Amino acid sequence: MNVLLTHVDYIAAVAIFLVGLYILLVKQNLLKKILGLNIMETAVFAFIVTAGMTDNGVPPLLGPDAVGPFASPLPHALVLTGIVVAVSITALALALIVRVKRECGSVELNELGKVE
Amino acid sequence: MRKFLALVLIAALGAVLIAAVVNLPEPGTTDSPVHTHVSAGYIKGGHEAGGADNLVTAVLLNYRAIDTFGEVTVIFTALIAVLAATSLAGPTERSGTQNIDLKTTRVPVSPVVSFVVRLMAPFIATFALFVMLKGHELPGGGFQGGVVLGAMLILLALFSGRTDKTDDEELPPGLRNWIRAAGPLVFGALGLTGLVFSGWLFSLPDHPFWREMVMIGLELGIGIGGAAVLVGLFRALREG
Amino acid sequence: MSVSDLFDLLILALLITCVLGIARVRDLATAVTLFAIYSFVLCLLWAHRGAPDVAMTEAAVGAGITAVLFFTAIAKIGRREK
Amino acid sequence: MMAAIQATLAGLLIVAGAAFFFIGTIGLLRLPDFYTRVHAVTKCDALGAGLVLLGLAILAGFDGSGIRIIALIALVLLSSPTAGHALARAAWRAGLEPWYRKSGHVGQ
Repeated sequence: MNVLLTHVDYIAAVAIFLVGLYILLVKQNLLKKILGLNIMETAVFAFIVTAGMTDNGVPPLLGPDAVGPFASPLPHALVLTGIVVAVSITALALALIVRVKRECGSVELNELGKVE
Repeated sequence: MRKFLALVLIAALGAVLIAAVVNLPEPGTTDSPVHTHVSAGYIKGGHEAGGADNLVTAVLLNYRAIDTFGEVTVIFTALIAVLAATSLAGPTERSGTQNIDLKTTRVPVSPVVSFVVRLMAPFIATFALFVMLKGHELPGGGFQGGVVLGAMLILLALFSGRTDKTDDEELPPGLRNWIRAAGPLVFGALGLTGLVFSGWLFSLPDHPFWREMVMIGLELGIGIGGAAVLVGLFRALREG
Repeated sequence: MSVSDLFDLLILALLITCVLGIARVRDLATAVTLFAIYSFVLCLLWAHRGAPDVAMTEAAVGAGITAVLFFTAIAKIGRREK
Repeated sequence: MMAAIQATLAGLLIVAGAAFFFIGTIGLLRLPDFYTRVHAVTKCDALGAGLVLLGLAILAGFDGSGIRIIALIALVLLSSPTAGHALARAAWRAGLEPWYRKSGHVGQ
């Protein structure tokens, strides 16, 4: 029980990830699936940033009067590039969905099975 | 049935993930591997070797420069893919599937909103430039300033673009394409400069002044190129 | 259990509420609005964890650009999920 | 003495701002239709956030961060009413009818 309390940040990230996976698997609307994918991505980012934090939350800025312990800068840099790539992926997926709607007239996966 | 299978899969995956997660070191403790392994070296030597007070910028532009180069290439490639997906003509334009119910009447832009957006846009642009230029000392950098600038340009395109015409670009197409490719181009050019002067690809010069200039150039390239890519994504999606 | 921990727990509870709301609603525009709220709360969490750079990016991208892209797509494909 | 006055004033302003947020949230939950809810929330945003930020500016003193917080107040006072206006206008254009009292002995 104690370990659940100390690791509540990680467990919340896992819970958000699983809800995102549920949306991705169960919902038939393609745009809803992309929302689920985005939720999974942000859950992973939250997990990575949480792994690199320190208790007092000092950002990794080495000013003249900065005192540690600093949060680890490597997860921040990875997540930063990840966020920008995620928005590019979202835009590409949305463009494809709009194209699917234009070509087939629907964005529901169970209706798309009947097209041709 | 499909829902049941999905729930079983998610329950199994959740059990595995939680079992894995509770065995990790407690978040926030400073003696866990994430703090002692690589990051300790970055924090100790970051100012001298990385050349920036903001260690995130140092990691992005110096320690992990090849990652960042790949990343600006990825977003540029995504823009090309979106342009291809939206603007290339399809094999056959199906008749009868055109969505008539989606022809919404276009609401004219409120003059109040338009005025406030135009009033605030220069301030947002100034903030974005500040974030880019001071990214090696304060929180900020190329990507951060780039997304702020991109959000501002999308706001302008939403509220003050000519809504009756589809092509409302401000810049001539030739210049626009060069600016959209600014991230990979500037990064590649400055990386090659590092190869010429110090023998290492993507290395920064040793002289503090030139090092700062190169970092500012990289951040401006990433930021302005990223903003142009984001606006391009939005425009392609809106017109496609 | 300090004030900082309570703040953390409150933010995590808000995040999970937003995500469950996204899974539940049938209206796509509501789902995207909930996703923008989720991104903003997440940005608060990261500012609290010592990651101001990531928080700034997430505030501009998650709550701004991603939401605008989703709404642009919804305007083309309709807002009802069947 | 000066510091005590500063802290008291800042605390009062922040509590007043929080009270406005509270009232605005009650309005969001209790009011009957979209237009009245937007009205309540816009008030809460502009006045509540403005007062809290003013309290923080007094607490920070008249130096770099204080001036930045005052710039933030100007931004909030500019953007929050605009957002409320845009929301209400979009709803009106989309054809959402305002709420009227059903029994009809007032107005109507």
